Amino acid sequence: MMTENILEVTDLQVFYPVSRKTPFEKKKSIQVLKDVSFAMKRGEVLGLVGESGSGKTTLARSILQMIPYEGTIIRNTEQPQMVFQDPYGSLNPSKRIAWILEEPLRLKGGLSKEERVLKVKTMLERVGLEEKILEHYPRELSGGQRQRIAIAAALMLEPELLIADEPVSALDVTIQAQILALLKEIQKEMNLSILFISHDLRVVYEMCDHVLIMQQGQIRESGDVEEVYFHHKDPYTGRLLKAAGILV
Amino acid sequence: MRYAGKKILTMCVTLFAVTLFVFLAFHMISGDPVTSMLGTQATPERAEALREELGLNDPVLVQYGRWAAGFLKGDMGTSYSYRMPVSEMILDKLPVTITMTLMAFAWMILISIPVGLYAAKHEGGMTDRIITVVNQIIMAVPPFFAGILITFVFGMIFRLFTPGGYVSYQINIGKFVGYLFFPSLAIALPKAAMAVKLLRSSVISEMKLDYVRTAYSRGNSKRSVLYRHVLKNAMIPVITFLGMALSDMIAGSIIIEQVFGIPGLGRILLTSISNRDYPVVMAVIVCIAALVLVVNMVVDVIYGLVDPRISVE
Amino acid sequence: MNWKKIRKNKNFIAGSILTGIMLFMILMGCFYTPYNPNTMDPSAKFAGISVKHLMGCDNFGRDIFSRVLSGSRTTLIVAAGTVLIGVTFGILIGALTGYYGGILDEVLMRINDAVFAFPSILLALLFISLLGSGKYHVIIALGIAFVPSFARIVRSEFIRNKNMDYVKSAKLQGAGDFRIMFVHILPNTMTVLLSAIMIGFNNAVLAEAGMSFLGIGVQPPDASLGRMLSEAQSFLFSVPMYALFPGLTIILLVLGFGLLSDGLKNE
Amino acid sequence: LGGCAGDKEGESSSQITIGIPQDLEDSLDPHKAVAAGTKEVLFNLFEGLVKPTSDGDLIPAVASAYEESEGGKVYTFTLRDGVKFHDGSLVTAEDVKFSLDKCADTSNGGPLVPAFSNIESVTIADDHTVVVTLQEADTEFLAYMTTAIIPKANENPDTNPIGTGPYKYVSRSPQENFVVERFDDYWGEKANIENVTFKICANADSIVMNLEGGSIDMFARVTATQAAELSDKFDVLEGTMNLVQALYLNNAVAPFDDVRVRQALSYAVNPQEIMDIISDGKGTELGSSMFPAFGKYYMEELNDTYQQNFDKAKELLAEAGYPDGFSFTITVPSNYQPHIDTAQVLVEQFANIGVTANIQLVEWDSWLSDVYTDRNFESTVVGVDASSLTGAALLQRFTSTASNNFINYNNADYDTAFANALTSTDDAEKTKYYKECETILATDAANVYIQDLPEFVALNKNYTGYEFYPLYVQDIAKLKLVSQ
Amino acid sequence: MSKEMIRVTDLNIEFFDHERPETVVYDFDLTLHEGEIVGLVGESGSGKSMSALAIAGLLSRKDMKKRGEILFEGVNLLDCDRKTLRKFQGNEIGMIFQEPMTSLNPVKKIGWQVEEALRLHTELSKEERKKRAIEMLEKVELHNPQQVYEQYPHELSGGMRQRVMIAAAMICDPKLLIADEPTTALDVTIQEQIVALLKRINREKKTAILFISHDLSLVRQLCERVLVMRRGYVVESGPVDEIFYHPKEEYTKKLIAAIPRVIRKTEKDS
Ligand SMILES: Nc1ncnc2c1ncn2[C@@H]1O[C@H](COP(=O)(O)OP(=O)(O)OP(=O)(O)O)[C@@H](O)[C@H]1O
Ligand SMILES: Nc1ncnc2c1ncn2[C@@H]1O[C@H](COP(=O)(O)OP(=O)(O)OP(=O)(O)O)[C@@H](O)[C@H]1O
Ligand SMILES: [Mg+2]
Ligand SMILES: [Mg+2]
Repeated sequence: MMTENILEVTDLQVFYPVSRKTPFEKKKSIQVLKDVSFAMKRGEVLGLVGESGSGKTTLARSILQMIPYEGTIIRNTEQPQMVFQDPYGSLNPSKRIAWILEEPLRLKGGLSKEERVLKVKTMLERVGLEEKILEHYPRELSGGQRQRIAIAAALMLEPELLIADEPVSALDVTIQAQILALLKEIQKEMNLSILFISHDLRVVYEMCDHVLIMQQGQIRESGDVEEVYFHHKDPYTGRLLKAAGILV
Repeated sequence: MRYAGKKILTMCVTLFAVTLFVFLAFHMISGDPVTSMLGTQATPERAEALREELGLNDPVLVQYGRWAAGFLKGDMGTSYSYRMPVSEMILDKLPVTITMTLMAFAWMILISIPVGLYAAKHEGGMTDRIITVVNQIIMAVPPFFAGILITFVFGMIFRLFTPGGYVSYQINIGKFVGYLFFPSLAIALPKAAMAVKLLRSSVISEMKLDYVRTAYSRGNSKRSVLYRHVLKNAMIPVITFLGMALSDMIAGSIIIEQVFGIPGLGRILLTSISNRDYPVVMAVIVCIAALVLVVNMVVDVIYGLVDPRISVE
Repeated sequence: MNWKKIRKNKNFIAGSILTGIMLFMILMGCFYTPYNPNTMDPSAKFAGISVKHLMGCDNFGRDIFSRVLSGSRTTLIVAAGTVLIGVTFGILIGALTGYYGGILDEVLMRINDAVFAFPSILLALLFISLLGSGKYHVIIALGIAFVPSFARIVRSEFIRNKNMDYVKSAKLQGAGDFRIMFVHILPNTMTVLLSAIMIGFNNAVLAEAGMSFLGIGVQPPDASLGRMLSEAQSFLFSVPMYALFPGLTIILLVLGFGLLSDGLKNE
Repeated sequence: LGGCAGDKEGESSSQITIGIPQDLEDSLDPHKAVAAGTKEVLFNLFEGLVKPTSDGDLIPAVASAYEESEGGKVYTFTLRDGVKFHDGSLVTAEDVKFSLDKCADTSNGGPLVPAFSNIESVTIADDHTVVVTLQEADTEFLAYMTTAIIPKANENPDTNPIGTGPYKYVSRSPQENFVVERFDDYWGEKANIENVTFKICANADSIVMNLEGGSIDMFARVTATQAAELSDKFDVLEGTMNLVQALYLNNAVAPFDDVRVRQALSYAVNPQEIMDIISDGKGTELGSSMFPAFGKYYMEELNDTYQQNFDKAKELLAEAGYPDGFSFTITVPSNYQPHIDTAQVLVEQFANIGVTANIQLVEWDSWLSDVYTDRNFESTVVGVDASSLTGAALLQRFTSTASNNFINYNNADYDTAFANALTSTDDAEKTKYYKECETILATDAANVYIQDLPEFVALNKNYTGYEFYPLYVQDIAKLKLVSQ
Repeated sequence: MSKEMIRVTDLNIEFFDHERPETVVYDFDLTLHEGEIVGLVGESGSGKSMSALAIAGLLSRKDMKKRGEILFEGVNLLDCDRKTLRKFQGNEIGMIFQEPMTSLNPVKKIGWQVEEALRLHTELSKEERKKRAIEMLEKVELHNPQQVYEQYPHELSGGMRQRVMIAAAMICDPKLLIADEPTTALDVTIQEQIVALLKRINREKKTAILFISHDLSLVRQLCERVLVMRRGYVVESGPVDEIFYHPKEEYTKKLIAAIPRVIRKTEKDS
């Protein structure tokens, strides 16, 4: 049971419409993902690395059924969560942080107000934020603070599958380390599966068991982190590793 | 093109539905055309004869079919009460309503955009506070009370126009437009006030967004940030309102027509409803509905053009 | 909210004071008016402002102050009822169509357009013919006529918001469509909606007055502010006060609500 | 900005703008037009063989002379020479016969003029003589010969009115205006003012503004309050409306089928107080279905039949089985403020005897169909006018079989008296019978009679020459500029 | 040493929009010379962005208070008139923002936004501007600049938007470039190229750069000096190598220690 695949993606294709000048023009579209297939085991941390614009976010969004796609995606879990690349946009501008963090618990139900507040405070502490932030609106936070709120909100529900789109990019290294540790801890604790999108190869190495290397909407290479990092087959992977100073 | 075709088709379907509803409504409300045509002189025999002559004894749907068939052939029928071709009446009044609406719309734009932007630009300042308070009050003034006040102040005290001195556009276009100056203002004022409020708050909330900071960082003046960056974004929620206000003015100018004694479509509609003169009512409603639908369609298109994130479908 | 903040919120304070006064007057009007609002006193015809008649008397010698008190109540009920119906269904339709889009949107919006083009007077007449006359039927008829404008506003705001990431994240957290619509998105449309409600309230007051010339709505001798206002038009020259007081009352009523809602909005 | 009143003075031709409260939403065919508002305007365009004067007499018009014979059974009319229609053609005997026949035609369910059902034949004796023969003698029949003479050749009488009156039709624009100009080939004394525009002032509340602002020069039927508001730029002429305003009771429904209840209501009402409140005491109190313009039939003494007396009223109510009063509905057409105002005062007065009246406003059209046609009502406040200068015009409707007896009045004595009046050829006898009818209506309290409403005509001081008629008409031809 | 370009003394930033006023930056001091690259690192929420915004003259909200002095070429940006400030902004001072997602105007085309500074500060013709803009987009490694020029922000990925921001900030060759976490959203290869680009313009145009980042290794690659911020205070500053090898503050030490390194797990284990 434990090794069952939590996610299976086969032959995924995604197209985006191209904007038109007038409503009377013909529709056009461009293909962003081409024949993407992979599987993810329960409890694994899968890294997704790739150049900017290669379609990582698009892949994440199609897994969560937010955009139309072709191909099959099988999700063996109830409620996957996502940390959005743009944390600001994913926080409701008219609500205070306290409300935003409590919302998932309210939705799940079964907890009293006090229990919820307690949980929120605990989580806030775990992501290294002070309590006074609860009273703020999202626009009053720094980039890193927003990102941590987004992570906290996603973890609030103790999901089985977490898709994290650049979750630590805006964090300074100490907090980054703290958050990564938190993710690891929770991952272990709850056998959480994480699709970890990042461009930071070192962070991916720290975090992930397996890794997918993406370029221009296609998966160039995949496999065990060790394997890919030190015995890569694709030249693109090589370039990435070199740039990151991992390979000399 | 297919998009436009589809829109027009749905528009026609809507129009069809509206006319059918109106037709049915007429058969449910008390009083029939014959009553008002014969007045107190009606005897049951004469009423019956007239009913037969007008075809009012046929089933409702047959009557509707007859009306619709005629309409499609371009024949709007003859007014029961005026005994004149409906098309003539409509053509006579349509320009009045359209001119007045367009003038009111122009007023609304001319007042609301500069004032709204000004208030937003000077948010919290003395002028802004004055504008906001005045605006709140104007919004609270019922349009028809505004009409009375305008008549009283500009018509009776300052003698800037003659109340009731409406001149038909067929006689003198200049005077016609001149007369509509104040009525259109009366229609526009409360709506303009609301547009100011909307625009102001929309601009203010946009001004807090990050892209505004970016615009400043490039050396834009507050003015150019407002006009070149924020305005378009801030207009998005306002556009819907403006479109609606326009439709509202077309459909709802009756009260102001009444106060200022302007013979427009609204008045024709009102009396025709009272007279159960449904060839006229149907025609006016088709006109108003068509105008409203066109406005809605234009708003949708503009909306899509202004906000690239929304695809037009 | 705490006291310190409320004290700084001028809109809220002014709004609540104004609304409070108006509501108190209306409430008082239910139990006590200086005169019976319908009793005529030929000797007091067009009486001016005095200690006996705070706002003077009308053409029947009825005390205007008493009539304003009882008329405000009627007006408040009609206007509030109308706006309530309009807003409730407007939000419902606007939210559904804006959020789901597609065929539902197409159909509901077309119905919406149709209702909009349908003259509200005819609608009211229809209701009166079907249900019989009375204030409550007018509320229903006007309310329905008010739905489209609210629906349009809400719809466009929903379209704007529904593609934002915060909505998607709420969806992931398991919020149902209705919760997303009404708890997550709706507050973000409040700015626009509140202004519309205010104008709607005003229009409702007027529409009720407008209905009176067809003889539906409030029946004389009962008073309503809109009706008093339109009657007063004939006496604008000799007794401008007669138009002024109901007009002023409408303005203060609407202004109070407007300020209050503004105050609530930015807490 | 907007058109100024001053602009008109530059023009050489004389002109006047007259405000009218409602549009001519009607056929312009004088025979088919039904609305009083249409008829009063068309009065200036059309004439019959005879026409009424402001004194209530009939004088020859299209006919130059007439002769009544066989006790009112045969009427012979000699046509006037050289009377022209507005289109320039001469009036022929053919046209006269056509006009009369058209009104007597029953093929469309009843004649256009109900009294014409009495006509046996209309014959052309020669080019200048038309003979009308009746089935039964009617000495009042001449009054119906005011029926307009129209040209046979006109194909669109509904929209293109052609008559022989002092003014001819120019144009109309719905809800805007109705324009006529002087007919220069008029046979009689020509009108003074060349161009006349009837302007529709649908908003009764802005009439004072329109007058003061100069957009209209005259408005007939301003209210007392409006009259009081006018500046001294205007003359306010006072007359009466020539109608019977009453609380009309449906005599067929309970409790109004009980004469004591009707009388009780009459005792509760004080017409003078109503007039004081709604029109500063102006107006003429009425006690029955007859107004003073009918000099010889009018009975002022009937006004005193019921002096306001609440005790008596309560007593009567108790006798009728309503010691605690009852409640009923007054249906009032919403388009005429004086009736609404009257109803409001009535409500207050009835409250004194423990009767609760509720006002229910209805549209004119609903009133016509529900109250007038279907007789589905309890009571209503309206004014009933006379379509011609005959006693029958007011009294016939209360005969039990009359089709327009909307109050369902049913009294055998009344029917007899009325029949006698109709057939009597002697004027004195006729008057006696009509008075008997009036008295029956009053003592029977068929309706709660109130008043003949005052009529105030506001006329700019630049004009003069306005005359009141005992009928519901506006005679524009007599108006003239003061400078003329 | 070369000419002094900007001097910030005793900058304090305080917010008033909550119950208690919050000071988010205390006594910030910074001097930047022509052609110098200075790094600003620190904890998230420590006030880096706020200081940067203040330096770029972009903090003007009424509910906040600023004290101190920011001298740019002899002009105090904190109290000079707006017109002078505007002349600098976009032209002499360029700014790259941290949040590429929201920092672009959603309803304007990329091209329009990139060339805006040119429109405001130069007399270039439309065609020339477009040429420059496309050149710039190319320089920041966008593959299809012609197409991107015509697109709207929501059609780009996060990284692409970030590069658009960079292109827009550098289009006028500013003398001072403030880069608030310019490479966070970029993958390493692009990151490398951007860093190279920054280095090149610094070399060629003598552009001074204030480089805000939390990536200490990047800072080390690029900067000569570095400031470390924590909770609104500059806790440490000095030449990069010194800070890197001889950190004095506990926090700095932690920062350095936390840099993720790829130490093969096999090695780790051993
Ligand atoms: N409007 C505001 N009201 C109150 N506090 C605010 C407001 N805006 C920002 N802050 C606070 O100012 C502090 C500094 O924010 P700043 O954006 O400068 O951080 P930063 O160093 O850039 O962090 P990051 O690396 O996460 O972007 C934060 O603690 C933030 O909560
Ligand atoms: N709404 C859209 N319309 C059109 N094109 C789009 C849209 N969204 C994304 N794209 C395009 O799809 C491609 C992939 O975008 P995506 O956001 O998935 O990239 P990414 O891998 O997440 O990049 P990054 O690391 O920079 O965030 C890009 O070329 C982008 O321009
Ligand atoms: Mg991405
Ligand atoms: Mg920051």
